[in-house]
Amino acid sequence: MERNDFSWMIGGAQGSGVDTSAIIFAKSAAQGGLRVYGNREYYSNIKGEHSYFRVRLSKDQIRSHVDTVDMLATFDDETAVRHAWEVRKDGAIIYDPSLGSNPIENIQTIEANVESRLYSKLDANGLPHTVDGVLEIARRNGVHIYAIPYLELLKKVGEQVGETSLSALTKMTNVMAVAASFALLDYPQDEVINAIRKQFKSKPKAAEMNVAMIAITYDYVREKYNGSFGYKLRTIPTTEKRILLRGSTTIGMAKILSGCRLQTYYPITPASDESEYLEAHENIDLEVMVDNELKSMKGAVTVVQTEDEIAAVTMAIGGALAGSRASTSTSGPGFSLMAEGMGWAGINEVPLVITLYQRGGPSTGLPTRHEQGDLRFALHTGHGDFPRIVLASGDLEEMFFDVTRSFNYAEKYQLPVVHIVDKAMANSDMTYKMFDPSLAKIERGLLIKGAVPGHEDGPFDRFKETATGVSPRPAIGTKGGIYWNTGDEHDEKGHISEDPLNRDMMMEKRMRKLDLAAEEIPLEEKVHFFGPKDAQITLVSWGSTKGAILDAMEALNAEGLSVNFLQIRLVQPFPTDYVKDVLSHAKKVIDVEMNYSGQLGGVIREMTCVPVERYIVKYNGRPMSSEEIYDAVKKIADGSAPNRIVLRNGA
Amino acid sequence: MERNDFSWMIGGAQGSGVDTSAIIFAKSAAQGGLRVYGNREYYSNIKGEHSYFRVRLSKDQIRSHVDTVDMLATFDDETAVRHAWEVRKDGAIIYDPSLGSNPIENIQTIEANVESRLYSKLDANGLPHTVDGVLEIARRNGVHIYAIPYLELLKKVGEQVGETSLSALTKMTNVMAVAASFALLDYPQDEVINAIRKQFKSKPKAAEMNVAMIAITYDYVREKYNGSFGYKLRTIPTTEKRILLRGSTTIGMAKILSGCRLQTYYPITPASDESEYLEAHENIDLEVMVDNELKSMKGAVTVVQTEDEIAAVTMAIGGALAGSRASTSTSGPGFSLMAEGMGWAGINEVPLVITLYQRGGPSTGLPTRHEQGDLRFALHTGHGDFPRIVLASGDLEEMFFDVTRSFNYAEKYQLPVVHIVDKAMANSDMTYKMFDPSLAKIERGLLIKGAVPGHEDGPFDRFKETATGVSPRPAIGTKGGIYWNTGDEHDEKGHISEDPLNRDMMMEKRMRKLDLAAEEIPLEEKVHFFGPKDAQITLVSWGSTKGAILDAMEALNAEGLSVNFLQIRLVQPFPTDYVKDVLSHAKKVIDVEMNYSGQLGGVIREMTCVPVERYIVKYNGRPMSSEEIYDAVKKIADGSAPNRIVLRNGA
Amino acid sequence: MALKLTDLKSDFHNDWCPGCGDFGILSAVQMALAEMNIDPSRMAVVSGIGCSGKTPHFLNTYGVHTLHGRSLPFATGVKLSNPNLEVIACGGDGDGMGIGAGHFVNSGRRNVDMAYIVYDNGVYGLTKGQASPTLKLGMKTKSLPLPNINQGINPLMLALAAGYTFVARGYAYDVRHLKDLIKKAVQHKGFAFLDVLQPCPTYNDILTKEYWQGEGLLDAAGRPMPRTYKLDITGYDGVVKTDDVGEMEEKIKQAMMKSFEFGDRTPIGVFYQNERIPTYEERLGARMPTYRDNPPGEQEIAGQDGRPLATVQKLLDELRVN
Amino acid sequence: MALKLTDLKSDFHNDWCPGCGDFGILSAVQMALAEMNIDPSRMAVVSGIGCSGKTPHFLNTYGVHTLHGRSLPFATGVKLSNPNLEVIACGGDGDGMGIGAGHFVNSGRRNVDMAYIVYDNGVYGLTKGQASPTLKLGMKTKSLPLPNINQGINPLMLALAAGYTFVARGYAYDVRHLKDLIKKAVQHKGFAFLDVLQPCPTYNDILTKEYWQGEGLLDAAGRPMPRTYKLDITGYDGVVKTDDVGEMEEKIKQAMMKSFEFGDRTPIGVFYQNERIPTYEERLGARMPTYRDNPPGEQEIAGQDGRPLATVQKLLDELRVN
Ligand SMILES: Cc1ncc(C[n+]2csc(CCOP(=O)(O)OP(=O)(O)O)c2C)c(N)n1
Ligand SMILES: Cc1ncc(C[n+]2csc(CCOP(=O)(O)OP(=O)(O)O)c2C)c(N)n1
Ligand code: SF4
Ligand code: SF4
Ligand SMILES: [Mg+2]
Ligand SMILES: [Mg+2]
Repeated sequence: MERNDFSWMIGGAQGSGVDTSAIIFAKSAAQGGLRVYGNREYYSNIKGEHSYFRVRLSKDQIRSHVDTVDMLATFDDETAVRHAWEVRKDGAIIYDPSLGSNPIENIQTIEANVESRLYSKLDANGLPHTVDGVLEIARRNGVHIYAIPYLELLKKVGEQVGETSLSALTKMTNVMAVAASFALLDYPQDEVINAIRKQFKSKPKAAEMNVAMIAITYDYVREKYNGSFGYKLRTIPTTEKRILLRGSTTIGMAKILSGCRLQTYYPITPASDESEYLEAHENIDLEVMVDNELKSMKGAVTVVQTEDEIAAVTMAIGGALAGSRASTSTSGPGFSLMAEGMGWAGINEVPLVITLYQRGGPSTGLPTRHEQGDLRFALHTGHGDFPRIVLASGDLEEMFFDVTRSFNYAEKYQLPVVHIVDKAMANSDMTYKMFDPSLAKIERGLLIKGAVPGHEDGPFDRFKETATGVSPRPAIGTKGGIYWNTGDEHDEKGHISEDPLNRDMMMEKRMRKLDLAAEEIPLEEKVHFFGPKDAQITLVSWGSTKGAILDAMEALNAEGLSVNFLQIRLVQPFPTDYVKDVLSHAKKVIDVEMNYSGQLGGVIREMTCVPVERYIVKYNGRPMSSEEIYDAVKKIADGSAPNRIVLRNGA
Repeated sequence: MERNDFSWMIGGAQGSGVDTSAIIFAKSAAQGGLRVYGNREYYSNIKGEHSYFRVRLSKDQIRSHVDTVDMLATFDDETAVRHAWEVRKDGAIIYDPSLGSNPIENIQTIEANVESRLYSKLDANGLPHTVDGVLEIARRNGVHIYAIPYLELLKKVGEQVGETSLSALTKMTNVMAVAASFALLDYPQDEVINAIRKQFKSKPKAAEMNVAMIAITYDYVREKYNGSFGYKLRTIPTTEKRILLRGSTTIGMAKILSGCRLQTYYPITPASDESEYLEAHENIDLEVMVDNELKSMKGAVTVVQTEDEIAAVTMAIGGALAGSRASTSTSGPGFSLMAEGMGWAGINEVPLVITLYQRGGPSTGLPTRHEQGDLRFALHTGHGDFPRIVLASGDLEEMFFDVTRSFNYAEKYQLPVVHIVDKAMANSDMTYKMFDPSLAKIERGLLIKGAVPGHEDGPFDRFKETATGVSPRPAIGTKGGIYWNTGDEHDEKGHISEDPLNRDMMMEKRMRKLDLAAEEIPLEEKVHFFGPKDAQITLVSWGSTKGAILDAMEALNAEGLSVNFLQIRLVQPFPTDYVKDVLSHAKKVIDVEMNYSGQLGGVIREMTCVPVERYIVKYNGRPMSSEEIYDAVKKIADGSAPNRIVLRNGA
Repeated sequence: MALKLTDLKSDFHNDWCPGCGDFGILSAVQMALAEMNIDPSRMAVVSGIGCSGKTPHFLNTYGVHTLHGRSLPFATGVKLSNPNLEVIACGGDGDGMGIGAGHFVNSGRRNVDMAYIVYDNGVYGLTKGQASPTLKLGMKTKSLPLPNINQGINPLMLALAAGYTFVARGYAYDVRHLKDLIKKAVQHKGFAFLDVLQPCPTYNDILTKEYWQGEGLLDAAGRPMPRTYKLDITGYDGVVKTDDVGEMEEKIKQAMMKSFEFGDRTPIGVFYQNERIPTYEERLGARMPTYRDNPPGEQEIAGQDGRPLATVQKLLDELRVN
Repeated sequence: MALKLTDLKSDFHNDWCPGCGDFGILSAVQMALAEMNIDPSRMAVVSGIGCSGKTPHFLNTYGVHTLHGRSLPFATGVKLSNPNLEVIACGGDGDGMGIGAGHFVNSGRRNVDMAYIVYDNGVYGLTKGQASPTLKLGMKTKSLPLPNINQGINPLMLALAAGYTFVARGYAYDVRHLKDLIKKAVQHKGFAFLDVLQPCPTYNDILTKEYWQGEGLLDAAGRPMPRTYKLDITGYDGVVKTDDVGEMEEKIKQAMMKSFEFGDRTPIGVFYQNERIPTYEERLGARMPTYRDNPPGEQEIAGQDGRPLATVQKLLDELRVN
């Protein structure tokens, strides 16, 4: 696969600043007008285990990572031995020469099976079980190896700025790896300095030390490796205002915008970042029209850390009953605990938004790794039949605007909405054109607050049968709106009823709302279709595979293998007619999913009876790269592969 | 629909002995060689709300109730006004004449909407809003109305046996309704007396009083209504040993037989009856071969009432790890709370049996009513992909023998098994030929107890990759078997591992076991096929609809409309090839289900892509009658009905 | 306009067993609410599942009959969404201290300004009489095939350990006294826990009305001596009056010791009360100045045509890279 | 053959943060188990989820790393299935008293013969330092953006209220003392609860090792005075010695009062112990004579060819109608 872009990786022990340095790298590039896509991999651990961050840059739109690394920046031994294999011919590895002779067996955090795989490769090449041994293989594969004597250079910085504390100096090691990378790429030093200054806005001393460090690193690299690395990185002037958005920030911000005023949560990776963002931004800015004038005011989002996810979901429901837009965010194990609460929201027609951050399952699974394995569960959470909406976002922009949609659906159709996102999106960063928040429109449906117009005292028919199934809904506290909620089947006032006729009426009323939703929700919110109408291959998928698929699709189409892509966003109510139409006319359908069983494929078969027979799946916890998809599609297209391809890339 | 059998109903306030009297009725008939099918309907209430019991009798095999009542035995006003409408022309109503003038509005337990429906019928007939008014309509419809002056007769009994306490006497009212019924049917008085004596084995005084009551009732009826009721009930001599089995007893007994030694539960209707049965029979009889001789010994089933269903499922898992056959029984809300635990059992390959008694959902729903609405949830409980087996029984005999199968599957394939039954089965009674428990065979798979043969000290590869996916499993406490469990992805020893290659191996190992199960489980355990191979109509269904479908099918075939029936028992792994073969060759497929959305239909479409387009569904909380199915099939067959028929019978 | 008792009664049919202690509690609740004259439409009664769980249906206020064991988080959600409402949670002992024990403990930590009434009958009524967490070890009610195999919990002690700022016990058939306790619990600033001894004549034949009213416990004159006595009459004072931590600890200790008394002399009344501890709403208010006056449930979130009132432009600007 | 410390160590890589108090607890567990010389294959260590939850992987015994908050019911299942095994449950404070609080309370009622060690660090370690249920109101650890909004639970008091028959506290860095406590807990007949003060240097910068060892609390000579002191040294005796209910209540009261002490003088040691209360297994044994000798997990259930050993013919015969 040809690449017109650049892929950089940095790694190190959890807690050693990998994330910060990658963000500085990404921002420096983005500042210069490059498009950025970054994502992070880490263990379920606090300190010490290996984590790494990939940043991909391009002048064009990119939306995913690639497996091949153009430049690997390391400052510890583990990163070098783990990732050297991923660097392409003509690529580069930056490393600390003082670690070269480190024996691999001394690296505690490498699993036994990974270690033995390394040894057999080294043995096959007759090389020692050391960092140098691994780098030697890379060198033989045509990779440039750049030694950066971090400590030496840092001491120089220390001399220059008058800092003698070694620990203060070594804190800069990771950013030095960034500086060395940019220096090798001949990227304007000013952009890096700029990014550093912004990053350390509140710590001017650290900023200045880093600035000095950058200069020294650039000098060293220029002197020692002058121009030896083939790839040059140039800024690209642009007038487009851009943001570098992180997945875990996205939804929190959108919830503020969308009017979410009660968020409950129980800590869980990777969902809780969102709640913590909300907590940190609990006092919010409002622009309210007073006497025809926009006035700035303050409001607040109440965020409650609960004792468990059962409390989180039921507390959010309570909040919704009392008139708040309320939601909770969680991941697999927490979501499993919410099954009963969701059913209660279903039978009581409560607008509830659950943001589900999928991660590797089942059970605790791979808590910090990626998977899209909860679709079927989200469609069928809880016993019995009740209506729900399941919406899946495919990238950060969709995530942002889908939040408003989720709350709107929840209130218009008075039901629980599961907004599905995933670890890959939560832990990725991407440049976007500045969002226009005014595109978000709030629709609260038949909510009544304050007082029921024209209603006398006495109970209110909250669950009144209507043609659409939706009935006016007073918030608790509304004058004239007294009614009851119960998890039991109930009559129009909400009182328990076991009468069979009432039961039928209520079941039908509730389920009917899904027909309404299916009818009202515009097609653009249900599906996205990309690529040529007639194509040799039709890819169908959902969620965060979108980016990698689009990137692969572009490459395939550019090569003449015509591919299109149907992204399913609304999984319940399912856009049956449209999907059936597209897929039954498609030449070759391939379902692409980040789970073992091809869950969406099953849903499509169930809803359309189109026999989806080809699958590209992945379940090793690492997101799909566009290269993997590209390769797999090609193999299926030319018939050289079975109908089910399992992708296995990723470290 | 022609009937060659007899349908009897008794009703009364919860707590007034409806159940006991119905059982006496059923046993009296069964003793005389009649086949019996009985089922009970009741409110989610302890005392006072209306409940009723239907008993159907026949000389032939019957497996379900019919809607039409041949004889309604009442001893309160509510039963008369609620059920008089269900009695067929030429049928009978027994009532207490002293209640005839009772105004309906005085009956507190009748819901407002039921009351207004009654009024409009009475008004249309120009009748008063009283019991008499309702009975008058019945009379006009050709129903025989038999007044039984309960109190008067009871006082006579009192005089005869020397009992003056009125409350002691009125305790017999319900059984007197039974006696009156049998007297009208001219059924041998001795059979009734016999049944009474057995019922009151431990209360000889009550028995004698009841015997006296029976004689007096028989005399009164003979004198007053001599031969006026057309239907006579005769005993049918049989040499077949028969039992009258109750659903809630069935599984408990089968668990004892199947070696279940730890049962955990949290009280819930209708599941907890089973656990209470087990508790009452905790000390069990064993027959152990000692020195080639069968010796009688004692064993025990430990039953633990837990603090909630999360504890129930996780405690059962703990028990299974330590070598017990362990299970938990629950219903919808409890099952919803077990989602997380089930995933843990899945990833740790723990043999766990969950007995799921479905009831009306969603949420608390209709807690004492029937539904089969949990199929989809049982197939997808818990986040992520993990293997499970889902087995659904169709009648009490299947329930009994499926218990052993469930434990065998759980241990052979080392995974959670959801054994699905439902309220209709739990609360039904049916005569069967005496079961042969020696048909049950226990298979424990690769369980190691005591010591790992030939294994030295040191950790054991509990999750060793194997061709089948199943690995030897030491119970905790086994010498040489030390290993770890974790909900995280793990290596062969059970230690946490985030390595992608290990992950793939483990996912594939686990999921592969389903292929093995699909291969090994005989077809007879997966499906049942009834009726002619080629038929105009193929019914497909699962669970307790079986009885009503078979009864309807027999009637339809007798009339010349050829119908066959595919009962799906094993829903996961799904018998795809067989079902696809049958359904794709069927002329007209109708999916029959006790839930709103036709859940099995969806599964069939998903697995086979056969477009199941016709549905007979019901979700009003009352089980399907064979008549309803009969009628609906006929309508679909002659094209006079839409593709989806909703059944709505039942009070 | 003062509320009448009938204003608080819904016309939903009550199907508790004849003689059930729940009737006493319901009356006391109705009387208390009427006397406090709280607008029924500004009030929510939130219950769990059980016989007791049906309570909201019998009251003419917003009623939320939730899930088994979950009344507290539901109620907390309602209250935090709109702290201007009066919220009362209620439910059974199984509901509250069995399946709901986790919420019971953790709600104590929060101190949301609500009241929680537990109908303590020693059994799981609605599922036909299994032992509840308050039933003592070895007790065999008529509904149990075997004596209770678990130790019983002391709800008052548990509440004190969990941090409730009002801990009291009432008796279902002493309706007037109970009514006063309910008023105190509702008016208490903070989370108030009220355990009510509730005879279940259908399943619990040990802790019956007769038992509490002194059956078999006769004074010299042969008259039955009630087994409950009122704390305040004995001069007991459970109220914390200063911010002194020492005083608080003293009062907690005193209440704990009192809570050991059970059986022939069972205290009813307020065991402990402390309004010196800020409520959760006050703590939220300290962080979010607009919380009280413009709470989540009452905030306007959209203007004309659905335009969001919240602006996130500043937050987006923070993410700008060029 | 006596066990060596190394016999109890697994070779699974330990990834706790440098300086984590968990290391102290792990060492103490290993030392205690080695000294008690329990066959590792007749032992199970059952944990919840959290940093602490990884413990079983580091021990060479059967290890069950369960779900967040569920260690107790899992452990109970193992133990009741085979009461001849030694079962130890362990986990974090969030695990045990947050999401697991319901099991915590109800396990106290059961009194199964196990030990439960809580790693009490005031934070949710593995999810990056959110406040745990034991963190006190208003504390702001470095991991928190705002001071803790909830009151902290007193684990010892909660355990006493729940009915634990052994209640103790240890300190992670006093490994020898902790080891002795663990031995006592394991050897206790009944359910033993052991709360361990566990510094989390990564997230909790308040209750640190330095804090417990007396930082800023100097004696006259300017030496730091440790903030923990050993109960037994003071002559405190928490052991119930008779079947007298009065003695039991006295000891519970004494322990509760002791449990108020926290901060500058924090007692460690055994607060309460009562072996007079029958264990759950004893209660089961009283009902089922074969329970102990032939427990669920060890019962044979099938003979040759899978023939069930249990016979239900008598039960079926009861259902005969003709
Ligand atoms: C999750 C769940 N499990 C079990 C039940 C069944 N259930 C209904 S009421 C009840 C117990 C009621 O006991 P308690 O809370 O003491 O209330 P009471 O009936 O005594 O007032 C149970 C277990 C349920 N509704 N939901
Ligand atoms: C149901 C569920 N919710 C949330 C989580 C995420 N989670 C993992 S560890 C943890 C908290 C750990 O805190 P604690 O129990 O105190 O243990 P520590 O890490 O401090 O030892 C949480 C919330 C989970 N694994 N499962
Ligand atoms: S079962 Fe007990 S608690 Fe329930 S209504 Fe009847 S008497 Fe009351
Ligand atoms: S986060 Fe805290 S508790 Fe967890 S390993 Fe690190 S120091 Fe220990
Ligand atoms: Mg109760
Ligand atoms: Mg902790």
